[in-house]
Amino acid sequence: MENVLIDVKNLKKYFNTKGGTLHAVDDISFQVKKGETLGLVGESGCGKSTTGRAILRLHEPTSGQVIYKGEDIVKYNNKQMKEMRKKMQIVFQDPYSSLNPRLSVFELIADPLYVNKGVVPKNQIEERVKHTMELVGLEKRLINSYPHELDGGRRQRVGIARALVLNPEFIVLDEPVSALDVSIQSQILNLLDELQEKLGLTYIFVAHNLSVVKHISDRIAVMYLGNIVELTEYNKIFEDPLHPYTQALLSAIPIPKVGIKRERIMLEGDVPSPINPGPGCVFYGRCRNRKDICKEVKPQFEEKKPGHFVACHIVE
Amino acid sequence: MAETKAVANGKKNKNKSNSQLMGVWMRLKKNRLAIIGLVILVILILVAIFANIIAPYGYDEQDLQNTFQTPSLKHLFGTDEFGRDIFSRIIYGSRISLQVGVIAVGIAVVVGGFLGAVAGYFSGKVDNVIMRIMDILLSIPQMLLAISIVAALGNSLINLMIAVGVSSIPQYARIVRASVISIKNQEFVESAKATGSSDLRIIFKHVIPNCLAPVIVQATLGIGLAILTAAGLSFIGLGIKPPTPEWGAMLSGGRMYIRNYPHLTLFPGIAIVITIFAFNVLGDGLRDALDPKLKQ
Amino acid sequence: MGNLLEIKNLSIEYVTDERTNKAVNNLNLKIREGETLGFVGETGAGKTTTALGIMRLVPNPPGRIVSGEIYFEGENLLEKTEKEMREIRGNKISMIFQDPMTSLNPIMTVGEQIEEVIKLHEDLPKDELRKRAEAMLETVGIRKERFDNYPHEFSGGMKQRVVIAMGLACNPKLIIADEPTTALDVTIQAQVLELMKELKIKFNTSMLLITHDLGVVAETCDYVAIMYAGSVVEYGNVERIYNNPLHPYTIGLFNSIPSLDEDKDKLDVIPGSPPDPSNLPTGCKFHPRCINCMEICKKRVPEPIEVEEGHFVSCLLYDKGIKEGK
Amino acid sequence: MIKYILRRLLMLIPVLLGVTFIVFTLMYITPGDPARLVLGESAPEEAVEQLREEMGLNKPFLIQYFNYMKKLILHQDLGNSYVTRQPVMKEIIAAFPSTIKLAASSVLFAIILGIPIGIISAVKKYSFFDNVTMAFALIGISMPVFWLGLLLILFFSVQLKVLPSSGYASFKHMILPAVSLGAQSVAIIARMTRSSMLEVSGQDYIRTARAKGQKERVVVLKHAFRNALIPISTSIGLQFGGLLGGAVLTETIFSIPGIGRLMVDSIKMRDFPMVQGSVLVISITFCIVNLMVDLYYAYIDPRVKTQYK
Amino acid sequence: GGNETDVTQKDELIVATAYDAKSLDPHAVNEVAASNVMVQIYNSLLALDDNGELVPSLAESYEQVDDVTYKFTIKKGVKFHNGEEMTIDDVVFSLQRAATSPAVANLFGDIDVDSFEIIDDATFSFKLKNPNTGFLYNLMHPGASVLCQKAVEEAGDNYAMNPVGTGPFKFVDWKKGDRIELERFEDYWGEKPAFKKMVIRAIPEATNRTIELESGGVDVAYEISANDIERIEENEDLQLTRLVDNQTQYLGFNNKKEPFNDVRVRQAIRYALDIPSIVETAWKGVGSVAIGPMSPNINYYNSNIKQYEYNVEKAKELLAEAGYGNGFKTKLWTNEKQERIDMATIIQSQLKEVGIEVEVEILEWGSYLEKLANGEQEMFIIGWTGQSSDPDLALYGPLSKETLGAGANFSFFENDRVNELLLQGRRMKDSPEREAIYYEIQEIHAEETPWIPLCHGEAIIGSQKYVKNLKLTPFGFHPLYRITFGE
Ligand SMILES: Nc1ncnc2c1ncn2[C@@H]1O[C@H](COP(=O)(O)OP(=O)(O)OP(=O)(O)O)[C@@H](O)[C@H]1O
Ligand SMILES: Nc1ncnc2c1ncn2[C@@H]1O[C@H](COP(=O)(O)OP(=O)(O)OP(=O)(O)O)[C@@H](O)[C@H]1O
Ligand SMILES: [Mg+2]
Ligand SMILES: [Mg+2]
Ligand code: NI
Repeated sequence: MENVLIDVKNLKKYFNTKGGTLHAVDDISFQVKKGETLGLVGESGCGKSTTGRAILRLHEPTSGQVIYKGEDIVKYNNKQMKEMRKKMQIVFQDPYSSLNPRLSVFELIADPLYVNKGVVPKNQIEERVKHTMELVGLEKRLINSYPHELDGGRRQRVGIARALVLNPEFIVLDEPVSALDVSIQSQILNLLDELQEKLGLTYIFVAHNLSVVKHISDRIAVMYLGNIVELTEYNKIFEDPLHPYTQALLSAIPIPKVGIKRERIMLEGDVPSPINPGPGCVFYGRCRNRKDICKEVKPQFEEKKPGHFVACHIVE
Repeated sequence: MAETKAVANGKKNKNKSNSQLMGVWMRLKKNRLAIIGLVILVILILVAIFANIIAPYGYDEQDLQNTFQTPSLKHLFGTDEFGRDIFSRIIYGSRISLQVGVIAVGIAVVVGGFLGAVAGYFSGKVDNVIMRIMDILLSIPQMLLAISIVAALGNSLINLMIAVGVSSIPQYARIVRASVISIKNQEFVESAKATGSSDLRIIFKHVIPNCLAPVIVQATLGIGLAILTAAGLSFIGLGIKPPTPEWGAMLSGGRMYIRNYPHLTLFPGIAIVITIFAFNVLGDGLRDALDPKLKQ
Repeated sequence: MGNLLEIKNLSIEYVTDERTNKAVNNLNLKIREGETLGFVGETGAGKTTTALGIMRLVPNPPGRIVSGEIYFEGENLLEKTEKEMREIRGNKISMIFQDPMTSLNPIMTVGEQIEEVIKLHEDLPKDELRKRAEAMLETVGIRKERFDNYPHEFSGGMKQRVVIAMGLACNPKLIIADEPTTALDVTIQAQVLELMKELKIKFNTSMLLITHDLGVVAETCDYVAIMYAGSVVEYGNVERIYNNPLHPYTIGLFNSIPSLDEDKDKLDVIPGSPPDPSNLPTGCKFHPRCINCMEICKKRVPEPIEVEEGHFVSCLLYDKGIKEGK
Repeated sequence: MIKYILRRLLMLIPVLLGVTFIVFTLMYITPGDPARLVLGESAPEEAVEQLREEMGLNKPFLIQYFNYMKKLILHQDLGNSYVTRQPVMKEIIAAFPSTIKLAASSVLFAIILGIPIGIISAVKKYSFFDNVTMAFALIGISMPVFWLGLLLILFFSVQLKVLPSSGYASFKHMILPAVSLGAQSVAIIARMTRSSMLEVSGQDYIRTARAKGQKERVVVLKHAFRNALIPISTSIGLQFGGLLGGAVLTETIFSIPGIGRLMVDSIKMRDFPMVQGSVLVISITFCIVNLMVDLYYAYIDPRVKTQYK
Repeated sequence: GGNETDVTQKDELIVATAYDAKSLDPHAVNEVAASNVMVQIYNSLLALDDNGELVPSLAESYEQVDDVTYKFTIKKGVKFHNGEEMTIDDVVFSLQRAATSPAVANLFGDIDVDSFEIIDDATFSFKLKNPNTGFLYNLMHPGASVLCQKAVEEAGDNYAMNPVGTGPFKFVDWKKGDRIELERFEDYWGEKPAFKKMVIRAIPEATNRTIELESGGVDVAYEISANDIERIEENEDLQLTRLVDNQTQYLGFNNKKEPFNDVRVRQAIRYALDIPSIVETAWKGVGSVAIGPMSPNINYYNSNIKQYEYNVEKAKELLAEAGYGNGFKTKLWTNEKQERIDMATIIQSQLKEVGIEVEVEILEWGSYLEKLANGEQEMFIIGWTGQSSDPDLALYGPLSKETLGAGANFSFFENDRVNELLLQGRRMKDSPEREAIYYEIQEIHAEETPWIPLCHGEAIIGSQKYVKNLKLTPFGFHPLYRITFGE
């Protein structure tokens, strides 16, 4: 594929916990093209945040490669990585705990500029910060407020502003709009869209709100228990979901209209454990269509239809 | 309208850089106790500067005929074993004692704090090496260190402060490290890393400000301890030379007379208490003022 | 059905050096027994603050309940002693906090923290306690093996589920859920909402559900209150509000929802920016952003008007007197 | 975890090597001739020279150090005291227990008093109680051990005649020394506890605990206090260590033959082997106390534990 | 107070001293605290009687054969604490051991180890390397104690903690740093002590020793602090025993350095000091003002020498004569002993009157000694103790050419005449000529003022009123075994 910005190959991230080794991200591979948005959805706890962090090397990957513009950044040393971080940013899932409680909104947003000197001349930093605040809809009066004084939505916007202020090439957005009311959510989504158009930004966008994901993404990856189970263009997922988990997921979307009742696929069976998962398909225990082979053999993540990758034995 | 906005902006520009300090100051100002502490401290400093004007007698003016006088109008705090005016000696003593306390603690806080922060932040090997060095330093008897410092660097007030400071470095290192260990796992540290902040910057900008509280407590109390330690050391021949007055030394020197003439020790003791009090309430206030959560 | 909770003229403000944030202003609200009230509104509208006000947990300083009454089972919570409140918290009213990450004690295992709630309200032997807590974990979709994990070992959504488990553990009369499902994927969200519905049926539990997800509201709630700048601007049952939104803010809100069915390049937004709580506009607080703003809106504070049965809206557009006067 | 502990214990070796070397160097550069000090100023120079020869003090520095370490490592022999000619080990073994007893009881005293005071002051911030205890804490800090010790003796031994003024034989004997040595620690621990408690009490999880309907006492002790323990336990560890080395004055006042006095006397007499020996023992104790504190961090805070790998 | 028990029944004596002994091997150390215990455990060949005259102790008789040869006959039937009978071999062994051990070399280093001759089972003789008149006095020092050879050899390294002597008390237990317990030796050859048990405790803090005495915790307390003297005197249950000792505290000059190489400067300083008030203030009534270089206890003490009254004018004149009319700056060293610091502080203040700017520096004892030996000092304060009643030990050290620096002549005083006199005095038998020699030395000292004597020390010992027969010696160790109890 041409124009690939990030090529993640066989990425794994394991944690050591009391119970044993936890396979948070278990051998995933995907590519993100320049200027596109890859939506990342999946069950809570399936490893989305971990994937995002591992790509930015905030968690050192257990193994695998993250090839950014042809270079494996997993092998970068600190200095190279520092250069790299100007170009890659992340909006954290939890806006509150990711903001230093002792810094004011201004300092929080300006911090990346002070860190990466030269991106913006010193005397323009304030200008830039204010501009960014305006972009994400943070009022000027909040410039000296501290995170604990803000409501959930504004905290989240501070997080977004901080990621945007450096004009990065690539941003991991980990549920960036979950705490926003729909109006502001729309505002932010519009902003992200605009920036992408204007500057050619690339996003990995993690969210649970599927209508949001659909709106913003070019392609969508569905994760389940540390694995990517399906990946394709945004509308194909909705029109023609192949993986049983995706199907269940889509059926659970709440519709903001009263009176409409949809057939919901309830997931049966046990939530599987990420600690020492079995040899077979990760979704085996809860799959409606499971066969014996699913228990023993892990399905390949394959292109079942053009541009439509699925990991499932059942799908032809 | 665009113009007025620009003007407003310009104004803010100027205030901006100071606004944080101003904010801290505003909050500090609201804390009555802290202001009392600050006032006392300012007075102490003024007393130290103008000691020669304030003190009714010279600090070394002996009057062997009038030793051990109890407090009277002539000698507000009485006289000591050489008939020297204790009040004047306390006034002059503020010079030395404040210096000793502040500088010794300063050395320890700066060096210890930094090492502790680095150790706690990096953990692993760095931590192990730094903290083991701290263990070594902690094990070296202060007295031996002091004697050696004098032997190596000569006998002076500065060296006394170095001796006291150096031997309390490990304390601050351990305290800061402990806080850092529990803070560095928080997500905002990770988020700073994500912006490409260097480790040093993370330590100084994000980690240390969040673990100041125990350091402030230890340091404000440490000033008093340093004064007393210095006094102890001056008796093994380090630093302060007689007849230079120093509160700690006055306190220890008077101990032999404690049963007969308690005022010899009482007044320097009170002076030390007041000084530590001032530093403590100011420290408490400062800590509260620095914590935006307690913003009132 | 009687009113389980009734809030009258509640005002809460945060006082800081520089300003006073009027987070909640003369808010009126009621929840009947067994009813789920959706509480929707702009970020910063004061939803969390209202919830904390009910729990009497507004951080003080800087927060302060200025005036108002909160009747719960007929008694004013604001007049209760701290001890009486303790009896009520967790037992009769439980709250699911918005920030799961910081709401969990970092040095206790999640299991312990769930156990603690149960223990406080029921006298159970130790192993029974653990079983109950484990069951609670499983009902929110977390395997019981992870009982002994610490919060930092959980993903955002898992932490949120732990907080939910804690809130639901004791069959309270009223659950205040502050954006409980933001970090959950839709399947788990459905599961959790299902669980809440069950509780409602089984124990006649009422719920105050704060959320931004209008889909969730549609599926779960009986009534909806739309909040703007510290007060409720529209209130009514779900069908009425969804089918016939009246307040300009509500209308704007519904227009902003991204739709699954159509592809839009640009999403609609409500123009203007949210009001500054320390310097609220006079009159109708929404007037600076309102497309139908009238002169009088800038001066007069609108009272709730019952336009249909049980459908209240605070907007002068629906004040017959004014319309006719004009 | 076990691995971590073992590694830390292994680290004792370089630490002790470092300590011995530094102490050796310091002793070496410090003026003062052990032989002369042992024999006194009246001894003829020949005798001093003879003794110097016997002690091996004429050898070059590194050789002296090497010989010392060789004996220490190969034979676990700390050498003989220059002054008493007795094996250092023996003297230290005699002195150590009373010091440990003293340090432990004063730390215990400090904990028992300091932590509750700190907690109450934090809960009742800026109250009368808070201010009064702060005043006492400050007085406690400003009172040197010898001062407080003498006051206590004068009051309890002379005036009331309820407690003995010297010795270390029984629990009763330890009360006054422990109190006077522990007074400063009480102050430090109380202030540290107060501050950490305040820091923690603003956290959201405390709010969560309250929202559960938890009793205030439990909120404070279980949720807040345990989270505040890291700085507090650091402080306690430091106090314990400090009390070991800083017990000289107390040991002197209360006539307790401890390692502090032994060490200071030996430094004064330039009794190198004895200084080395007592520093080594104190150092080992320090390291172990610090290790225990570090392990304790892991015990109270699971996030710290993951770092100990 | 309030000791209700019948004191005549009392059979335990508890003594509080300031320091613990360092060793109970008489040849391992030479210090007062150890000596004080050793005199209870050991006997030497000779002893001093109450008048300070030498009398035989373990010796039956003795004679000085010639300038350097001494002959001793020992007592028979004397038992060691371990039951062994004392033999001539034990005595010779002990003296030879003393002669070769550096700790007591200043006392016995002159003995020629190879010269011992055992004449019969009770008589032996030995020679000194140089004639030394004061030598016999050294034989009463605990360093000359007679040890049981077998016990020493059996105990090896542990002997210091397991002493075996012939003295009135035998060693029972030693808690280092705390207390030494002794028990009456029932087979003692001499007069039996009146009590059964003796406990010697180390209580370093002076105030605490007094407190223990007041509360009845101890019977005798050494080194009473000046501040407590009045308190004890006023207490009707307690008494004080005082004795001026052989120590002289002095203000030394470095006679080699400008301006102290000028005798006029030294004298000027002596005139400028009000020594009685210095001593009174610093020592608060303890000890006595010194007018000469040695203590009045010592033989041939000359009280008829040049006196320097306090005279600032004269001091200024002398300084002007010496060319220091405008004074000068100098340093005064002392170690950390409080009284010395106090004296230094006052001296500093008084010398200011004559224009001498003095900077007081306190040095830690070890460094102090080394720096003094190196001759880095200008002015300094130190003390010197004559370890016997013979003037040789009191004067030779601080005045002889042989002992410059390291050997106790910290003033670096070199005077040929004095040196000659010292050597003569050392060799000469007691006689009027010897007296003349020491008188002259003291006169020259007064004139030359190589150092200014300030004061003599004093042993101040507090005890319960019922403690009788407490005899003090000027050497700091006291025969406690002679104490009796009575109303
Ligand atoms: N501690 C505080 N100090 C000052 N202002 C505060 C504080 N907490 C909240 N506020 C302010 O009070 C207002 C209401 O906040 P609240 O958290 O109740 O909003 P919310 O409706 O819950 O918003 P969201 O949906 O974004 O969580 C906001 O403007 C916020 O900035
Ligand atoms: N520091 C850690 N230590 C141990 N386990 C961890 C750690 N961080 C995450 N995990 C585990 O890794 C798995 C994946 O977590 P991750 O945060 O990536 O999930 P997520 O997909 O982002 O979920 P959510 O949507 O709920 O945020 C979870 O099971 C989680 O418990
Ligand atoms: Mg996540
Ligand atoms: Mg909220
Ligand atoms: Ni304009």
